[in-house]
Amino acid sequence: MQLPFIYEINIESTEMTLPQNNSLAIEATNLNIYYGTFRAVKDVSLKIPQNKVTALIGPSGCGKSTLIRSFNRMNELVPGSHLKGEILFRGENIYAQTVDPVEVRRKIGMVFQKPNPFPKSIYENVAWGAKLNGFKSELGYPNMDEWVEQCLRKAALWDEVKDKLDQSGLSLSGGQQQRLCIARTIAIQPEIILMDEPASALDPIATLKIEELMRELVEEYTIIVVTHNMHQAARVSDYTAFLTMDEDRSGVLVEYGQTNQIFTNPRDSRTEGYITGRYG
Amino acid sequence: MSKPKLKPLFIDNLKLRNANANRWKIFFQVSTYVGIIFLTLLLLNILNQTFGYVAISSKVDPDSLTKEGVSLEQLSKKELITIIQDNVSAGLLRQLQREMPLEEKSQSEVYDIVVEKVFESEVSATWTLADSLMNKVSIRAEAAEKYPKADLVFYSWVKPHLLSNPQSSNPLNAGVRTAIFGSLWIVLITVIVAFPIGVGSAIYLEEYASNTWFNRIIQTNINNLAGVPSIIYGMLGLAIFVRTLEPITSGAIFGSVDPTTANGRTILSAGLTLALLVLPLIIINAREAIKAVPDSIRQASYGVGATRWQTTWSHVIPGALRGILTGTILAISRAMGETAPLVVIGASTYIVFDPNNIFSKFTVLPIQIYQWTTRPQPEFRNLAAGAIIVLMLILLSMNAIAIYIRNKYRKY
Amino acid sequence: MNLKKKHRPGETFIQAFLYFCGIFSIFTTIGIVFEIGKEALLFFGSPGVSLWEFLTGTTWQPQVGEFGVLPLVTSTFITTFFAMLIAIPFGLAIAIYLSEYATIKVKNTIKPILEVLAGIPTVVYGYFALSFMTPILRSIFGADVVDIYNTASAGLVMGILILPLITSMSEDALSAVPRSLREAAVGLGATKLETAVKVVFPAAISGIAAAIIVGISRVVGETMIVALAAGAGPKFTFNPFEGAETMTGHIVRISGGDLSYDSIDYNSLFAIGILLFFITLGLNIISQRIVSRFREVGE
Amino acid sequence: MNPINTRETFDNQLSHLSQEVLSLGKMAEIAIRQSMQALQQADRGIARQSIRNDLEINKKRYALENNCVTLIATQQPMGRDVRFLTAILEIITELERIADYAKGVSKVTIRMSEKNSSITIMTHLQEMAEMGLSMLERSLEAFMRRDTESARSIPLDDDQVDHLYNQVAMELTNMVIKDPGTVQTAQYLMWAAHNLERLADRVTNICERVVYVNTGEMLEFDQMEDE
Repeated sequence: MQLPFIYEINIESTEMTLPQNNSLAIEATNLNIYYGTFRAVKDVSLKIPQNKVTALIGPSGCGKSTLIRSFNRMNELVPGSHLKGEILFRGENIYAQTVDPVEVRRKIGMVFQKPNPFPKSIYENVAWGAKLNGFKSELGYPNMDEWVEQCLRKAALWDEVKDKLDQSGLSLSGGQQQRLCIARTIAIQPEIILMDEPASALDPIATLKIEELMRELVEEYTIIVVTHNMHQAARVSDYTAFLTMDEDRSGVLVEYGQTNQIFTNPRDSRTEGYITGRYG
Repeated sequence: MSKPKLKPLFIDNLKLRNANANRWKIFFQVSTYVGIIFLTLLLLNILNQTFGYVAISSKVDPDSLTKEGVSLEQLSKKELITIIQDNVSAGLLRQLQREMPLEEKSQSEVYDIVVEKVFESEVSATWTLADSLMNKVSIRAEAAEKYPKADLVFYSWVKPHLLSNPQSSNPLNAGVRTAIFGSLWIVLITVIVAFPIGVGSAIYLEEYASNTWFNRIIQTNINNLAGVPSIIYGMLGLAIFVRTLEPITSGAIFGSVDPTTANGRTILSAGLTLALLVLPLIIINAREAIKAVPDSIRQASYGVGATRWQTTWSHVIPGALRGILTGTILAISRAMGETAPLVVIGASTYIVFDPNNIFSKFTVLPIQIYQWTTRPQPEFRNLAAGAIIVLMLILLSMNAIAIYIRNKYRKY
Repeated sequence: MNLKKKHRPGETFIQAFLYFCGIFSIFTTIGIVFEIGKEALLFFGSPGVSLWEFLTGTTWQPQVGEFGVLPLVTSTFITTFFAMLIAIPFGLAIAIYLSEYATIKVKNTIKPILEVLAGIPTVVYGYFALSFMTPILRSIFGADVVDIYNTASAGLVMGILILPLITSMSEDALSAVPRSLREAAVGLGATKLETAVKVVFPAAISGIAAAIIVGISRVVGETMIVALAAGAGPKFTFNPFEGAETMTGHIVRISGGDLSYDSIDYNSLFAIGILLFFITLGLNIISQRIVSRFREVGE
Repeated sequence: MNPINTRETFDNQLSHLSQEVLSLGKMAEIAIRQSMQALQQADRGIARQSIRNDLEINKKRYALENNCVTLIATQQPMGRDVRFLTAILEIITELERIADYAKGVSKVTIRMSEKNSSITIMTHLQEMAEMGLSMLERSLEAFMRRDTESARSIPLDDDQVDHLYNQVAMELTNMVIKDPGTVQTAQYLMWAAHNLERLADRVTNICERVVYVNTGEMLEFDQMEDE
């Protein structure tokens, strides 16, 4: 009698593997971001893989929000901010002179810390950005109603709101509002979704719902998430980047790798200190 | 999911949208500059009217009276009096001496009498500053042709005389002294009445009043009063202070009746009317200031056993004083600029005597400006422009005081 | 230890004084309604005067007993219209520029300028209307078309007068729109214009509406500009280049002269006054309602 | 109305993990069967194969342990989930030890075949193996089904195994008394029997863990039986 090995050993390997160059969503090289004379982010180089959830974690003020906002040029809205270095998106530097920031933001969508639906109906919230960006319904393509439904379904909100699409987006609960904001973002068909602490204003259950949604969306989109809650990063992400402040309070990248490696076997003592709660 | 997933179609419309955005941005920006231009135009217009060439014709040529090239202004009082005595009729001289002996008047007053009574100088024509600067030659020609006897001088309508002289029917001599005194008297009464009541009301509403329907009505009422047109306050003042309370406001029951008037159109009426007018402003500003005092300070005070009034007096009022004073000064400058209610309660327009008590008749600076502006003679309009500059300087310095107070006092 | 209530006569006295101050403003309102209303009632009680005629008559000639308030109302309406023609587009454009486009430095320069503009007494504006705006209108449209005293000039200058008011109230409303809403729009690929006009502006619409209504109320009650520039004598006309007296202009002109009390002329002023009071009060109440509803939604 | 199971991903990871535990159990079970077959047939080839397979089992056990640690580190398991994950850490250790017993039996086969010892008494030994395997199968089933009742009842069968072990020992003693030359064979077989007896003890431990996962009770079946 031979021993039939019908059960395969398909447990993920724990070897540290960084994303390969051929499947990158965004690549930042030697990024320095300043607010006036203060350098908020210092010399960060980061390769973010496609169709994965990448989490940016670190203590408050480490520049993780600034970093994620630089990925779709939202940091430009802060007066006095400027940036050195490159951010490549599809091989093109999004900070090049010829690039239109509006177009960048359309391709790289963003979900914010506090749910911020427009004071319009649920339907309008989803349709607004799409309409703005030249959504056109033709034969073979969805019309707006279908598209709104599709986006709300993707955001796992359809069943909850399908009977009240004309009600205000503000009438929803916090967690629902945040999912509405996600639906609104995917309605403009971005390639990358940036999430800046998307669940920090939500209760634990709503938080878990958003995290679950991120796992589902990552099959179609690349997700980059900033979170001050490292447990959330651990639960939800494939890759984790840990940032901290150096002595002149600039944000620096300490360690970047697969999430399970970062959380079970960090290479850097600062990462270890942070994730075990023995920081500083 | 029942329906098949379809990918949407997006048309690239960015160029159009960006072009649109730029157009509107320019519109917004231009509008802002237009707003600033309005202000500039307003100020320039006033300056334009205040300075410029004036053709002055006199019955007696001033040059004939001056000796050895000494100009009239440089003459001593005594020499000027001699000129007057030599040149005016005996009746007029007596009249002048009756008002106040010439020797007791100041040099500039005597000078004015010389100009008015001896030369009988009159303004024949005026030109604007812009005209005077750009068309000097043609103005000279025009003046020489139309007013051959007149002197063409570059004239400033804002001059020391404007401040020191009382009202006069000759624009060259007319001044705003009585009007400024009138404004000061009235503002004094306004502050004495409105400040304690306004601050008291603010303290009541912020520190004492509970949220009952009655207190809510008081609050709504104050907000509404702040929006009532000033002319309505004038009518209220006319009906109550001038008519109903006439015995008091005319001073009749105090036996202090101004011989020139026997009605209630006095400084007291005007001051009380303006007090009602600025009361809501003082209350609203003071409430904001009191609100800004953090609650923790009140709690700390109560925590060491202070009563409500002790807390208010020792902590809340000092903390809010900055805002209260700033708000009050702004309210006063509003009162100084008000015209309509005082016209309605019947400010006298032609007064040459300074007001000397609260039962005097009065005029104020804005009314002077109003009256001069409505005169048909263009030179009075120039005079009004000069008075406007005086008024604006007073208001600006009050604002400067407000800013100084805002910066000086500590802030919570 | 004694925890019994103490008598504090000083406190009680002060409290009574503060309470008096608090209700003092009520006396003012009662005074306005009662005193002005009383005179107005005397007017309506006079022989040959009816409320209906007052509200619909097109001639105001107290000498011959014609008391139709419409000529005064229409000219008030025309001046208001011209004021809004200036104040709404420019006021809103400046407000949007300041809240959405301007850098902090520019904002800190322009706002004080607007405050200065707001602090100038209205009689100065009246002077400006008469000595600057009217000549300009006359040179544009011809001196034979535009009278020396005309409602258009007064209206346009009143527009400049309330420009700072509408701008600063609208700017407050626009600035109160949370930053997150702007970020949401920008994050969806909206241009600055689209963010400002399609997201921020609608979110602030009630505050802006309140600003406009307060502006209208201010213009309706404004006196000195119309008294100086709009002309004397009630005239039932819709031609903005003719002189016509507004409600406030009429009150200030008639009461400025020698007026004998208890005459029908005197009382008729109070009828106009009470009408003016209720119009502005109504506008103010509407604007306050809008603002308080706006606050509820905003929170 | 909950359209999203908020921890669906985690649940999937957990059920995947329990499948893997089951598969490790099957591997241990097969290892025991293989070693018994080798012993019965005195087949050194199968025995060697069985020893090599143990390496695979060890590897899988470490992979599973790593997986558990990662889930504990990244998913903040609470309540039942943390009991489940820590229990799995115990269970996979027990299963690995069970596979070690199979290795022990296989070694016996190899040693015996070197000595050319013939085997005379296999029936009770085989019965012990069957009994132990049945307990193992049922315990894994109880683990998968979260069946507390059967997890409580399975350890009772340990008595029968002990009883069979005593029987085997007696028989081997008799065998040695009859023929002192068989003493070495008896020693080997005694060793094999000991391994099979320990197997049942390990299964008992697994059942304890299953009860712990389901109820949070920590009990010691062995001691209860001893009293």
